[in-house]
Amino acid sequence: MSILSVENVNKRFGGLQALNDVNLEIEAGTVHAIIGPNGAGKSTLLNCFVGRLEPDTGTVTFDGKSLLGIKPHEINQTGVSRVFQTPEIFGELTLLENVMIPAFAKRDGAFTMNAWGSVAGESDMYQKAMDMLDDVGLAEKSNDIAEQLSRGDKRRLELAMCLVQEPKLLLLDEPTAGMARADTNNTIDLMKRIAERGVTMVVIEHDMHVVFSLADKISVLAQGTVIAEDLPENIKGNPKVQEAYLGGAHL
Amino acid sequence: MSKLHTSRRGLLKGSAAAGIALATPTIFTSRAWSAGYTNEPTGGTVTLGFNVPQTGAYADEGADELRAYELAVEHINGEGDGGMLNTFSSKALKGDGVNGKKVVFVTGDTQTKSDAARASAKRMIEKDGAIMITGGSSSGVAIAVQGLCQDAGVIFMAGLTHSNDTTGKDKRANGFRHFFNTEMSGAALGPVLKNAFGSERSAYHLTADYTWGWSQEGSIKKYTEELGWKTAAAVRTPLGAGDFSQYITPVLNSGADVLVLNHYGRDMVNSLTQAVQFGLRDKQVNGKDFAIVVPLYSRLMAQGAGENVKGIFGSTNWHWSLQDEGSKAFVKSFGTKYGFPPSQAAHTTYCQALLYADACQRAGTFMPSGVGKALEGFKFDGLGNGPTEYRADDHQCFKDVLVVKGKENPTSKFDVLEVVEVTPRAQVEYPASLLGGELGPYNDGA
Amino acid sequence: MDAILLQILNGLDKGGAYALIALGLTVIFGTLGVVNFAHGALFMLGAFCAVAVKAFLGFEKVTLDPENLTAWGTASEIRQPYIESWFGEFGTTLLNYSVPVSILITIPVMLLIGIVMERGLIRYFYKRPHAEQILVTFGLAIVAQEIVKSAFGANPIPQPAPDAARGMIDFGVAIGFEAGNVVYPAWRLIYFLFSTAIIAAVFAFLQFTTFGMVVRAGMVDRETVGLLGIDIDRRFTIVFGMAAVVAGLAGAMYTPILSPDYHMGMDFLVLSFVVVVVGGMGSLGGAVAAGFMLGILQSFASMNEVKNILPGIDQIIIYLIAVIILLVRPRGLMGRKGQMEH
Amino acid sequence: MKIFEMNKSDAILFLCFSAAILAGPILLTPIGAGYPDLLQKFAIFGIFALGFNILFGLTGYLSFGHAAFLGVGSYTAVWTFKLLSMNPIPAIILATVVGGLFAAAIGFVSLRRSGIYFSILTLAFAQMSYNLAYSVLTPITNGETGLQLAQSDPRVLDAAFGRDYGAVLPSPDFFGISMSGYPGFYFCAIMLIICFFISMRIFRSPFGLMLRAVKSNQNRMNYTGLNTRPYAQAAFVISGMFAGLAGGLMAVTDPLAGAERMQWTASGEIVLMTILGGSGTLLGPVIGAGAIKYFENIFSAFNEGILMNAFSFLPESLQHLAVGITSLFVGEGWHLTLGALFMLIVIFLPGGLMEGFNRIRNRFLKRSGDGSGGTADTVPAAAE
Repeated sequence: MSILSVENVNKRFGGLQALNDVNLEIEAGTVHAIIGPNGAGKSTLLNCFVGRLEPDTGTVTFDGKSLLGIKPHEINQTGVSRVFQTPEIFGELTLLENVMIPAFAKRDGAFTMNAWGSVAGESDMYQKAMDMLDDVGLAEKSNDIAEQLSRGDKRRLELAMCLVQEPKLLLLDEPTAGMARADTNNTIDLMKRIAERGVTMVVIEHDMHVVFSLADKISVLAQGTVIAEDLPENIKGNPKVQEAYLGGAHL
Repeated sequence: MSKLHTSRRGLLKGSAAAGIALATPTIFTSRAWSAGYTNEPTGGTVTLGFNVPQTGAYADEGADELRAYELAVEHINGEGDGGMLNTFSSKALKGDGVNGKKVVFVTGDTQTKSDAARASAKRMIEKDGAIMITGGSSSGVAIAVQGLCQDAGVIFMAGLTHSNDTTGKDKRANGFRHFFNTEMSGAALGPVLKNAFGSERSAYHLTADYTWGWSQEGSIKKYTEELGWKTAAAVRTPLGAGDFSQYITPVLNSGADVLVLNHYGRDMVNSLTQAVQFGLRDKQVNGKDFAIVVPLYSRLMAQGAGENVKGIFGSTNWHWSLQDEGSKAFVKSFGTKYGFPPSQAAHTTYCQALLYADACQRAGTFMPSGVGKALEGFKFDGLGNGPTEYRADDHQCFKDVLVVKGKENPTSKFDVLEVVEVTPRAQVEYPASLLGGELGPYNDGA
Repeated sequence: MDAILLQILNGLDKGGAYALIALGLTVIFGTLGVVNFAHGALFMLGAFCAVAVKAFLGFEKVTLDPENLTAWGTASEIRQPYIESWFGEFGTTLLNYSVPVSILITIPVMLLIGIVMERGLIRYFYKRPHAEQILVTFGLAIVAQEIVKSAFGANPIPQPAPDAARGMIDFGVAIGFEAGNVVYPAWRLIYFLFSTAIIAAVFAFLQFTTFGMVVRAGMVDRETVGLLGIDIDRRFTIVFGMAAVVAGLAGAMYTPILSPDYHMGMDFLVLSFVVVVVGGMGSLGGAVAAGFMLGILQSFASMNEVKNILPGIDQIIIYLIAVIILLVRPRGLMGRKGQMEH
Repeated sequence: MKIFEMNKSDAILFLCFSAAILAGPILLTPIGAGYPDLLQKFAIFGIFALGFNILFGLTGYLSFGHAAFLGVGSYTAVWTFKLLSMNPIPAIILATVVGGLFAAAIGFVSLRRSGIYFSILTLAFAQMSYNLAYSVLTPITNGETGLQLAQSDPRVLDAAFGRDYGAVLPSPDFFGISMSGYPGFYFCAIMLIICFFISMRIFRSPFGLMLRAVKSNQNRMNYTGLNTRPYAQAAFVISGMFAGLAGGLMAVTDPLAGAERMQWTASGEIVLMTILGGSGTLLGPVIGAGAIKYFENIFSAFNEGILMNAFSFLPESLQHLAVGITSLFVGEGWHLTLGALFMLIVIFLPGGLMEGFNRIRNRFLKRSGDGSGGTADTVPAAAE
């Protein structure tokens, strides 16, 4: 069953056709990778899923509901979480607070005037956040200020912030970019564990090692068009894909 | 430099008690709870509160007021040359303080804001034990502080405040004003304007858009229209507009031949400067010379407008070039101490301090109701304005009003105005009921 | 029609002052990312440069005349400016032209003030939160104000235009009006021309010089320009100095229109911020356009015909326009996305 | 975990705060501030600053128009006295409500923009309010003179309960206790303590956490399923209510409401108070408010006479020198001190006075701990 379906999506920026009639079906419970050369339109596509951009034409349907014309926070509340290319975290707050905020958002909705309660008194939220931090290996830093983390740790924190919401669909924009190899492997392990819980994931990634260790299915985007969509083992041999990359990638 | 050129020795003596008061736990000294009235002086001194603008647009005027107060305190305490005490018709004060107590003072900054002025006055009353508050350079502040003094049960001797409301709509029993008001300005200016410009005139008013401006505009309109003038237009301008060109250009082709600037302070300096810049002083309309009138003049502000005041008519409470004995004595003693002549603000505040001290002495008490009774209907002379009366009905002084004109050939930078006419008191008097308001009873406080 | 034309002239005049102050303010925003609450004070300091020049030129030789006594009994003083006794006629002329002459002094003095301010204080605040920039520059503005007050007093100081520029120019005749209908003070026309000349000079400088090019690039992306190995900091110091000069010149030349006092900077501060924001943060063209637009609208709103319909409109017009523009155009007339939004 | 310990330390903080406020008249007397009016101002501006801090300190939205809400609160309170009753309770309730409503309207429009654009919008609204209150709205505000009580006011509720004030001008009283002087201070002090408690609860609540998230990263908030606008709007309204209450209390202790209370300089003052004390900290804004009011009222009152007295221990020539220098900074020069103070604080203590206290405390704790401390970073935090 497909959980996210993208039909005939077009997006132009002035003279540039960023997305050209894109069609995509993401099956529930799978890891779907989107690859393609720089400027292929991968991030633009992702932005269309979360309300950051509105396609010119076409539909994006998640779990039977259209994602178009509604605000980013409403999209998130339907169960879509996103990890950004450069981590978007609450820099001035502690790690624990960073993870508790999405936990509250999941429980209390987009706006709740809970001005009289006490964060400290929310022991189940606290437990949930701590468990999540433990999951990503940041538990002992829970009282540190997020800004002071290394780039890799920030990424893990952002992942924890998304996962604590138990999303139905997790969008990841180059989750291992700029990471050391060991870190990358840790992240792959983590994502595998997430996948085992049945979370659907869409991953944009340049690192083919990551792609092939994780993806159940791969779509290749070039110049705004899906040029191939197949199982990982078949993608490598696809001549269109090879042409698109022109040997530029480590296939 | 606009700094106080005070003899520090004298000041040291003058406010020694205030210094001590600052260090004493005020919870024990701020109010004499057992006393019959607020801040009844119990020791050898009596504290007066001088509340003047020290920051903001009127800071120079405030500084001049403070100089006058210091001079008055010296004279009351028997130091210096005695100034107008020598010419004052009442001889109750002997130069040994008031009621046997030496006068000391505290100072504060009104910032020309009602809230700040009240806070400052409250400090003087609650903390420093001031028995009387005096000073100020605008009507809003005067009315605000007057209301406060009424509530607290101390006497308020208004400083420079020209609005009718101070002793009209908003008058209070505990408040007294020596300065004149817009009604008197209008009554005094009317005949002079008629003599100078004839009765076939059309006036265009630019009016500062707040209570004093409206009050001024109303009075001038009333008295000029009685003389046959027409009012072409009356335009309200925002306080502190800075550039008034957008209000002045419509005057050019309006057909009016008189421009009345109901502005004070910086507004007056700017609007007058700019009106002259637009050629209004030299203009001819309907075959007549265009005229500009500034109903309330102040020498300090006239200095700010420089050459632009030449030939411009207005009224003022007092001017240092007056040749009566009182004025001469005051100018001499002020000029000797500070090196330049006093402003009208300095004169009115000096008079107020003297009048208060004299009333206390005559009443034999500092109790507001007692002092007030001594001031009510009090007739005096020798303070520079000729025979004067503190009217009992509204606590307003009635005296001659000066109509002045910007001097064509000033001999010094202080010599910018010349007295055109001294309008006799009878001509500016009006019934107290005209302006409404209720004095109410005196409040002696605790 | 002539009334409207006159109001446009009034507006252009006012707008010239607004635009000159806003120009410097917006350049400082754009290049340094600093919210400079001391910019009004720079305008005021410029005005007092003119006051100081006049005071300096008019430095008087004081002789006592014991024949004539003052009212308080001391010998009266006869004052004659040294410059007149030394240079005679030329001295008188120089004194008469003190305001335009003061430009020569204002430029180096304001440049120095600007550079000292930037090197000594502002540069430590480039990356600090805007609130802290506001606090420190506001503090500086108060200090500058108080220093001026203690030197020159609180009263406005008359600062006449040269005699030659004191008259009116019959402006209307040239464009087909009857004589005497559209006359305008010469000095105000000079001020308008002066402000457009300065604006043109600033634009030309930024547009056609390498220095200007680097600064403009720095306004767009400071870090990249820094990475190119260009010493952007030194250039920004000079930019700050130039902004100070522009504000100072605006102040100095404005003194015949508005008698300067120590507090005048604060009055212009709020207004110039509104102008900058309406124009769009960091946009030079926007600041100039907004300055003239607000000046003209303010003049129109002050006309009796308008005030009769909407009483008090002239008191709020600037703010009302600011609100409307910001609601319609989120970043002002010509603002770029991301500038000063967080 | 640290986060759980806060309850206890908060309780201690709250009790200390309350005790310090209630003991204000005794504690502040040695520095010359122990008289009712200034104490009232401390409490009132403390409330104002606490409210402003909820908006600015937590969400980072810098409003330059908060004085408008203070002014509206004052006008509402005086009108309540005039029309309903001289009891302060209806006055402060209505002042709070109207302040909140006014803030809701202005916030609704202004919060459509952020950063400096938001600041200018709030400034514009406040300046419009001020200009109109000063001139055109004089029938409601009594313009420059300020709205005052009159003996002839209707006071419907008082009349209904048969209270007659006779020929004297009434003043606000709390069931017979006059609201001027020390009783007025204690009334304000209790309000301040209540507001401090509310502010503390908000700081520690999930709502407060969300507000801090608004300041930190609105983008992330949106993609986390949180709607930032209502949070900012709620903070804006709450701070407007605090401001309205403060304005109401100003009218309670001194029944006069003037337009200048709404001027941009007054809005600027509250910004300065908050930053000076330490924005985003619980206690800082109250301390900042106290510091500025202290300067305004005490430093401006020094004249040369007092200074001569203070330096009388010096030999005469030195005494004159000392007085000459000091007098530049006090009396008519008090603004200079204030300006210099702003600069010094922000240069050397970017976190405001609270940061100063914390540094002293940390240094002290370190010293007593291992004796090796004292390396606290006291140089100006250069940006590079």
